Amino acid sequence: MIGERVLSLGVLAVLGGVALLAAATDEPFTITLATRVAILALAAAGLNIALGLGGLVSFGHALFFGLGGYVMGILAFHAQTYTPLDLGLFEVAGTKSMPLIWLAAVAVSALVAIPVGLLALRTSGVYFIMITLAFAQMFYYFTISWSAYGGEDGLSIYVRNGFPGLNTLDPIQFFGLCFALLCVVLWLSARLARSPFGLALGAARQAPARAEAVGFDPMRLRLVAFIISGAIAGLAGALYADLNRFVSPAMFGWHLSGELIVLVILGGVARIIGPVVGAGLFVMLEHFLGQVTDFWQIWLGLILLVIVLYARGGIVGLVSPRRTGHG
Amino acid sequence: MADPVLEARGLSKSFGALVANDAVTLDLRPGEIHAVIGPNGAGKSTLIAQLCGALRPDSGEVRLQGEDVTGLSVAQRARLGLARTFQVSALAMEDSVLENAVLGALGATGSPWRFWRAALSRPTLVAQAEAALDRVGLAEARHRRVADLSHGQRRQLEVAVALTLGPRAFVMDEPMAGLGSEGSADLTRLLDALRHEAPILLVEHDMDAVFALADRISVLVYGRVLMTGTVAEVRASAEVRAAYLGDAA
Amino acid sequence: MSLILVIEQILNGVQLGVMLFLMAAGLTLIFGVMGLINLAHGSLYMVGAFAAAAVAGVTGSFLLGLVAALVAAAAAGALIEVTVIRRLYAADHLDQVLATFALILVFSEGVRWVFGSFPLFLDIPAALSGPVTLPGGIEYPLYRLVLIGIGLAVGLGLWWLIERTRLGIRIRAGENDREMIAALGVDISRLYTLVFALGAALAGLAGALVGAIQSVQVGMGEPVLILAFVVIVIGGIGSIRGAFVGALLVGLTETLGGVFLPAFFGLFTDPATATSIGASLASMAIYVLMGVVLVWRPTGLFGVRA
Amino acid sequence: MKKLLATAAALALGAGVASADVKVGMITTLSGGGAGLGIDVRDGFMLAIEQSGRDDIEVVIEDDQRKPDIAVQLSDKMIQSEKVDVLTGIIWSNLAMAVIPGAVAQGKFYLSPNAGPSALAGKGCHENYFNVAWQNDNLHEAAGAYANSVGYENSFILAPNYPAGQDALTGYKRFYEGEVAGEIYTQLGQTDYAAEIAQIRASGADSVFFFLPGGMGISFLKQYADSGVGLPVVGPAFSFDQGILQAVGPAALGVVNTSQWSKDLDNAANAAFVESFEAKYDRLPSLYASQGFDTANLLISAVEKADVSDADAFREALRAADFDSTRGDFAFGPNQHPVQDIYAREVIQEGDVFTNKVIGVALEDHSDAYAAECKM
Repeated sequence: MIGERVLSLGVLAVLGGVALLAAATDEPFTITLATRVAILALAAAGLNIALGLGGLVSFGHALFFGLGGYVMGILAFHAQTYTPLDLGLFEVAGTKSMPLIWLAAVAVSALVAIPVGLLALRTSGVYFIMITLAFAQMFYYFTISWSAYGGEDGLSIYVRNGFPGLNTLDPIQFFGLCFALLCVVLWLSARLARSPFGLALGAARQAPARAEAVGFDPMRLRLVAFIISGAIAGLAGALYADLNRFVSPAMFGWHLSGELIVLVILGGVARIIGPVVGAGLFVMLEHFLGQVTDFWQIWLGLILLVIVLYARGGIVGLVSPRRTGHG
Repeated sequence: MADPVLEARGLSKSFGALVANDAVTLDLRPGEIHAVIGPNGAGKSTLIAQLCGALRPDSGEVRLQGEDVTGLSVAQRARLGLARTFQVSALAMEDSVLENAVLGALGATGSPWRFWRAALSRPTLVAQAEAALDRVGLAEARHRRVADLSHGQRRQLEVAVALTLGPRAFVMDEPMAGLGSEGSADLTRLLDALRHEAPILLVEHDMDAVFALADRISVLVYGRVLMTGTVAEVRASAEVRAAYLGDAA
Repeated sequence: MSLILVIEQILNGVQLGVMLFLMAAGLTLIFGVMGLINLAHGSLYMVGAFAAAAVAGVTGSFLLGLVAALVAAAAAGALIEVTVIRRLYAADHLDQVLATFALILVFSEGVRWVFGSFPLFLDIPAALSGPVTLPGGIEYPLYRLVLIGIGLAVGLGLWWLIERTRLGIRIRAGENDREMIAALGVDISRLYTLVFALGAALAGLAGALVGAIQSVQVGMGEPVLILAFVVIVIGGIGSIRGAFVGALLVGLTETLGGVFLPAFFGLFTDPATATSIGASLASMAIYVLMGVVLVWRPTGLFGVRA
Repeated sequence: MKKLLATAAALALGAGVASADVKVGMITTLSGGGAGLGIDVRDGFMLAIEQSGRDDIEVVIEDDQRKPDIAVQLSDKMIQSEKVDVLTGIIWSNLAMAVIPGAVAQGKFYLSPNAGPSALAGKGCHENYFNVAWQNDNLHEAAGAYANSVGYENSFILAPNYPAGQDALTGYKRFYEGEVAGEIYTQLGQTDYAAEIAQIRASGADSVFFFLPGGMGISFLKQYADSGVGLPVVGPAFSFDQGILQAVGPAALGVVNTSQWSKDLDNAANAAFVESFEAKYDRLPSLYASQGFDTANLLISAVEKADVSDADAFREALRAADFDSTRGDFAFGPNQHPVQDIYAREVIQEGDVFTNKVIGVALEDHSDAYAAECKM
């Protein structure tokens, strides 16, 4: 039995430690893997706000992940081709600056999350699962045939975007950025979970009638959670695109939405550190099982089954069972 | 006579061919406990749902402190000062007792849009919540998970959350249901005192409690108000006896 | 665009819809009775197609292939029901999504492990191949007409099964009140296995029938799974009638959208752009349809009101 | 991610373990839907390495799962951790676009055994990028040329709505001189073509050109054959490849397709390749296997001439393309894409097996449309 705070700090320390150790021993690919973990964890942490705190099973969070990716891709594409981006009413220049790209990714994802959330939240249960999937699929098919930005081929960005004062081409520095953002978002979501908003959102999930009876509109609480959740996933998408220096419609794919859910459940639903544990385990499984057999996905599937059936609280739930709601 | 705090004026509601409420008119005046009784299926739940905003009436209106709130949602009515308890506990089961009570206190502030400081480290909210828990006798249990509480304790918590709202009026849906005799007695004492803070519309099956507490009683039968009167009047009514007590006796 | 072409395209839409109905019927039945959201339904479709291709390849008989598809898919369905699915009935949708997502991985790679990475061959039986001439001079493939017929027959059969048989009574009771039918002495877990296997067999049948005119390959179940979900969400989850109407709507939207949207844009722009934009919009059309239906009726056309 | 360390040294047992001089990273698709193509490229490639008997070429193989993001991460791994000199193996254009620009910018050589997106043939060409297969448009252009040669005057053309599909129709129209009866973009991954076939029937076309790779082509051909439309069909080799022909079956018989390779091409290198491939893997080689085989032989020819650490010399050695290609004559154009004959093949049945037979040359010494834009 380990306290959640200790566990969280420990897990983050391990992730950071692995990357630093890899940097010290000149194993850049291990840093890349750690960066992948950090970014996927960030996306899953976003999803965890909707799914864990809000009880909104979004099967379409790849929508926001992809949007973030495309915001990065489009802005950087226009910067690298020195062409302005025509937004209809006005033109903006592309940019290779990470902070600006992040801001744009968060803003665009949040803006798209508003109408998507308004429509999707009219439904619940399986309908919600499916309508969120449908929205992601719409963007998937749209980007596949959107030839201006590469269609299915996607967009390559030749040089990773920059961050003031850092050399982002250096794997460990880029990892540092992603890791720092992850820590900030985890810290924010821990605060969010305990905040009045988190309390109200939790009530709206567990007993919507209660939330209403004390004067809160559960729909609005869920919408705000969905928007925050989407914005974080969008930020993660922009980072993921920068990790790969590439975006493609695959970022909108339903497999990715499924994987994000897998990460959250693997780690433990509504647990702050859950997404990091889930992402770490997933990337390790993918990496090490793949070395053992061509048919590694069979084993991945079986391991997932065991976890769903026998470890309901995910890995974090095994190590640190929850005592009170926001303990 | 003071103006009524909560009023139902000619509320009618049908589900298909079933008429659940038929022109129900009653009011809740300051300082009183107004009990609504009636056999199962008399339309009590439908009435509560319409008063609180979960159901739109087919016709008629609901007034809260003289204002027409018929078109308002549950949440909007709650913010105007209508607090309710549920027949089947509606509580955040994974959260602690204190958190549930703080939720009510938060509701009283009117805004959940605070994202930063933890709810449990806001002294005013916690103080309000603890005071309410104290009054219902749950102070000791405040750090327990609701899921681990006994049925009776959950009933108490229902009332406590309503208390934290500091409302203008209470609507209580069978708060005594499933309580032992001791629990009922405790709650009866609490409600007795509470009526002076805000009047209570009490839907209850426990006749001992009703007769002990109610200033007035409305008898609902087949969706209609058979009569409204004092305890003595209701007890004396042959009509009520025939339609309701007679059946029960 | 001639009237005959329009009629032929409508026929194509109906045929696609009927095929989707076979998939969606099993999916919606399983959801209606057990409350389970089964992402692995597409895998059962794939199992059916592979079993049919393998058996037809060895025996040369399409009919035996169909039988094999039914048996293999039903057996695979019963197997996963007993080992995995029945532990999920009480779980929330989230766990169901994850567990059945995991099953997709196992099935897809498992089939690849057994059959290899190349597509298999499965052909239309000679008696059903080639076109026939319909009234009005429409040349239409006989096999597709047979598909429409089989789909309608299965639809009728399901209706009969559910409305008119003892098993149907139990299934309907299972949808409404689990405790009640358990109290009546019906072995609920056997009933569930049976319903799940029935749904799986429908998916396997669809896989085998469609496999004859499509590519029998690993992953073939995924696109059709998503379409089937769109169908049951539009129709209202749990409703067989809704699945039927939803399937026809989706089939017609998909087919007619692909044909008419490019033509529509051709009125405004040059042909190449029109084809491209039209095709893009056509690929999104069914999701737009689903969105519109859900905004209008949040529990689908024939769904139970929440 | 599948990892295979296949060192030729392991074959030359007892020769002592020489440290490999050239390290090759192969990123290809070994699991999921498109695994057949990657497996063929890998097997062809490894066959050539094995036959060379060289112990100084080490190949690291990883599975990209047909996912661009995985491919990029593998390329990072190959470059950063494995420190490979040469990358190869990618099957799909979208994965190629994700990996190649970054890899060559970091000074690695990339030899493409399959994908040839136009963006990398024209303005985006690079001195370290060599395409050993074809530029994506090539086979479509040849199909257009073939259509002219047999007198088609009104073609109906269709392809999926994605960049390679758009390139395909453009490529066909670049050489085809007749009328276009209709032009359709289908959905990527579409499985039912009834609507398109109805449009073909109604269009009054005299021929059909289609580019529908993988399972899409199988579905289309089966449905087309069953529809009784019966117009002649021409297409690139991708839907008539050895790996999938068996799944199409009789529906493909008689269809003409264009390819830079065929198993009956009459040259010594090809005969030896077909025989040894069949002997080793117990199946007929495919187009992709031949491309993998040629890619490895190109690499071997360069390793024989130059040290990979001398990038300029190694590049010159690659440019010379001094190896016996299974396609006969093979040379690189100025953009380091193939200049080669492209044949018209017809699908035939040999016993139980469906395969292709060369019926003529569609385009001779064909280069590509983008070479002029390449400033190297």
